Amino acid sequence: MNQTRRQVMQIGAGAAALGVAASAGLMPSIAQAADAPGWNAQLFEAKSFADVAKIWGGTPTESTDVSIIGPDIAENGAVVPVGVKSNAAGTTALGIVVEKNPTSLVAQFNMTDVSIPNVATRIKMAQTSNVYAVAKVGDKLLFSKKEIKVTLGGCGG
Amino acid sequence: MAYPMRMRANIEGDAVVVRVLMTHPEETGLLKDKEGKIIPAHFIQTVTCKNNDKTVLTCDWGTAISKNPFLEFRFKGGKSGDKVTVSWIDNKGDTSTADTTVS
Amino acid sequence: MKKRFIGIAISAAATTSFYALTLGVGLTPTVAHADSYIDMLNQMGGNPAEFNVSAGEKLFKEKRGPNHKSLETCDFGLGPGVLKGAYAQLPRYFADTGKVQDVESRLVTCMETIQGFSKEQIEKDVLKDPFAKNGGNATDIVNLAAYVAHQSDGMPMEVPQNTPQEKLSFENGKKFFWYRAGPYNFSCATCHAENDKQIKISKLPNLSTPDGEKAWVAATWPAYPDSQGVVRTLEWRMNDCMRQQRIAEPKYLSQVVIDLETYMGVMAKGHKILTPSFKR
Amino acid sequence: MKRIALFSAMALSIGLMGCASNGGGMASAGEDGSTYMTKSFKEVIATSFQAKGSAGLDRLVQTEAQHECSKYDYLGKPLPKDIAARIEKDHYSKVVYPADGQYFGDWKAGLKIAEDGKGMTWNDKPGTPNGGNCINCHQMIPNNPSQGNLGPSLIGYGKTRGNSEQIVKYTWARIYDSTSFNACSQMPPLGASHALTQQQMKDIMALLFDPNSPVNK
Repeated sequence: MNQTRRQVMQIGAGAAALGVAASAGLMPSIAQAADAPGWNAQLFEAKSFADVAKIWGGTPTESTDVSIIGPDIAENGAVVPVGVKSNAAGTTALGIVVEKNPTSLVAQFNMTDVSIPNVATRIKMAQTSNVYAVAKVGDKLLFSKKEIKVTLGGCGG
Repeated sequence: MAYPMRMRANIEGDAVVVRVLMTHPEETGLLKDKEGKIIPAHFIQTVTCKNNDKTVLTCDWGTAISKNPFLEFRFKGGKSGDKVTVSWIDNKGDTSTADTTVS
Repeated sequence: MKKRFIGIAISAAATTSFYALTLGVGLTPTVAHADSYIDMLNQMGGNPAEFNVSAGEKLFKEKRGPNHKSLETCDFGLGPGVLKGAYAQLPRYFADTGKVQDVESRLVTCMETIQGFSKEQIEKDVLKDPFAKNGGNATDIVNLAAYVAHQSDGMPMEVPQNTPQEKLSFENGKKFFWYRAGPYNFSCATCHAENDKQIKISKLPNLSTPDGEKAWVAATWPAYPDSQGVVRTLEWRMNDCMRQQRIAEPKYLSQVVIDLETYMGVMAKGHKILTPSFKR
Repeated sequence: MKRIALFSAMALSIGLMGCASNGGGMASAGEDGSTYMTKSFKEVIATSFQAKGSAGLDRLVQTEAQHECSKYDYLGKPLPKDIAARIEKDHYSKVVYPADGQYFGDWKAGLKIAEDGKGMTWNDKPGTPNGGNCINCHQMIPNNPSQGNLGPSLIGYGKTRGNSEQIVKYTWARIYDSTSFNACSQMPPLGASHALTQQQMKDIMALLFDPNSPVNK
C-alpha cells in the first residue's frame, strides 16, 4: 500500500478509532496506526463478551444451533485451533470471543448470501477461559460456549 | 516485506472449502522484546475472500489471531475452475493477496 | 510442495473436514493430557512450516557455491537426485564418506562435494549456529532438511540396518538412550521408557521398545512446535532434550545425535511419516 | 522400575563380570568386561559434546551408580542386589541434614519451587536459584491438570504419613539424594547435586507436610 493511501486512512478510520478509544479512557495501543477500512476499533477494544454484545446490539442467547469446537486443553495458548459454525437460517456473521483475553473479540466473520457459516482458525488465549461462538441472526445473538484450559506443557525449563 | 500465502480450494459436497495459510507476525502490542521495549502491535485487521469477482466472506480480526494465521471457510455456488482470491490489510497498511483455482 | 495442505486424516476423504473429524470422533479425553490438541492442529492443517518447505525447495534448486551448482544431484542414499522416500531411510551409511549420516549431515556433504563450499565456510555458515532463535527465521540448512524430508511425507519409515556401521549406530544410540549422566542423573530413558507417562500435561513417547507408546515419533519430524514458533528438526530435538538432561551440548551433526536418530528411526519402523507436523 | 529389554537376543551374548567398586567413571568402565562401555561407545561420548554455559564436559562423566544403572538398564537386567545395596548405603551415608535441626520452611515458597522447572541447563544463568522440577513428575496439587506422573502422586503427603521424626528425616533424605533408597531412582538428587539450597529444601518439606499447604488440602 502506498503512503498516500496510508495517510488517508490515518485521518479516516484510524483517527476516528483513536477518538473512541481515548474517550473510553483506553490505551489506544492497537488503534494508533492506519486501521483498515471498515475495521471497528471499538469492538476490538471491548473487554468482555457483554461489552462486545452491546456493540453488536443484541442480547446473547445460548443456542444449540451454534457450535464451537476446540481442544479441552491447549498446551500452548499462543496457538489454539477453534472452529465455529451456525445452523441458524439467516446467519449474517460469526464471532469468536475469548472472555478472559485482554480484549475479548478475536474475530468476526461477515457472511454473504453464498457463505456457509462454518469457519475455523487458530487463536491466542492468555489463560483458561470460556470461548464463545456467536452467530448474528437478524437482530438476535445466538451463542454456544466451551471452556478451553490453557496450561503450559513440557518441562518448563 | 513479503507476506507469502498458501491456499487450496476444493469442492466438498455442494460447498467449496478454502484453506488459507498466511505469513504474519501477529504482534499484540502487549509483549516486550529482550531489551524490555514494547514490540508494537502488528496484525491483520481485515480479510476479503472472493470467488471470481464476487465477495464470499469478509473477516475482521483483532490481535488474538495466532502468528502465521490459518483460515478455513466455505461457500456455495462455486465450481471447478473458479478463481478464489484472498487478500488482507494489516494495521500498518501492509497488504497481501493470493489466489487459487477451485479443484 | 505438492499435496498435503491439510493434515493426514483429512486428505483421506474429500468430504471429511476439521469438523467431521473432530466432532465425529469426539474430543473428550478420559485422561488429562493434551494429545487431542496436537491432533486437532494436525487435522486442521495449514502448518507454518510449509513455508519452510517452499523456501528449502528454492534453495535446493538454486545454483550456489564456488561450483555454481544446485543440490539436485545430491545422493541421499537412493541415488543422485532421488528424493522421494530418501528421508524415510535416514540416517544410513554412505560409502563415499564412510559414515552414517542424517539428512542435515548429508546436505552438508553435498554442499562440499557438489557446490564446492569449503569446510571453513560451512563451519561458519552452517555448523556454528544451526538453530534459529525461538520465533525467528529458520536457517538454510533446516529449510533444506524440511524440504528433503517432506518428499517422504506419507511414506513408511525404513531406517536401514544392513551394514555393520548402521548396526553400530543403532547400538550406540541405544546405549546412549540408557546413559545416565549429569547432576540430575537423567538419561533419555528417565522420561521415555514407559507407557502412559507425562511431564506436566505433555505425553511422553516410550522409546524403549518399538511397541512403546508413540515410539514412532521420529516419523513426525521436521516439525513446527508451537512453543518454538519456528520449524525444528530431530537434530534440534536431541539438542534440546540434552539441555534439559542437564548435560553438555551435543555438537551439531555429532555422532551421538546421529546414533540416537538411527535408534529412534528404527523404533519408528513402518510408521507413516508426517512432516511437517505440529508439536507442542 | 520396570524396564523392558529391547531386543533380548542382543543382550543374551553379553558376559557380565564384576564391576569396578569405586569411582566407576568412564575411564575405568570399559575394562569391566561388559559390552556396554565399548571403545566405540566411549569414543561417541568423547567426541560428540562441547561445553556450554554451566554445562561442562564433566557432566558426561558417570558416577558409579549412573554407570551401573545405565549398563543394567541397557542389558535389560535388574541391577544385582549387592551392587544396589552398596550404592544405596554409600549415598545414604552422605546425606546432609539441616544443622539446626529445622526441617520446615515456608510452603508458599515451596510451591513456587515445586512448580519451577528451570535450573542447571546450559542456558540457565549460574547463580540464579534453581527450580525443584517437582510437578514435572509428581502430582502434588489437587485439580491442577498440568502435573506429571513419572513419580508417584504426593497429594496428601503429610496428611497420610504424619510428621514423625522418622518420616521427616526419610523425606529429607529422599529429596536430598533419592539414590540412597533406590540405586537406580529416576529422581534427581536435588540436595547432593546442589540444585537446591537447604532453605529451598525446607520450603519443599513444608509444602509436603504443612496442613495448610495445598498438598494436604
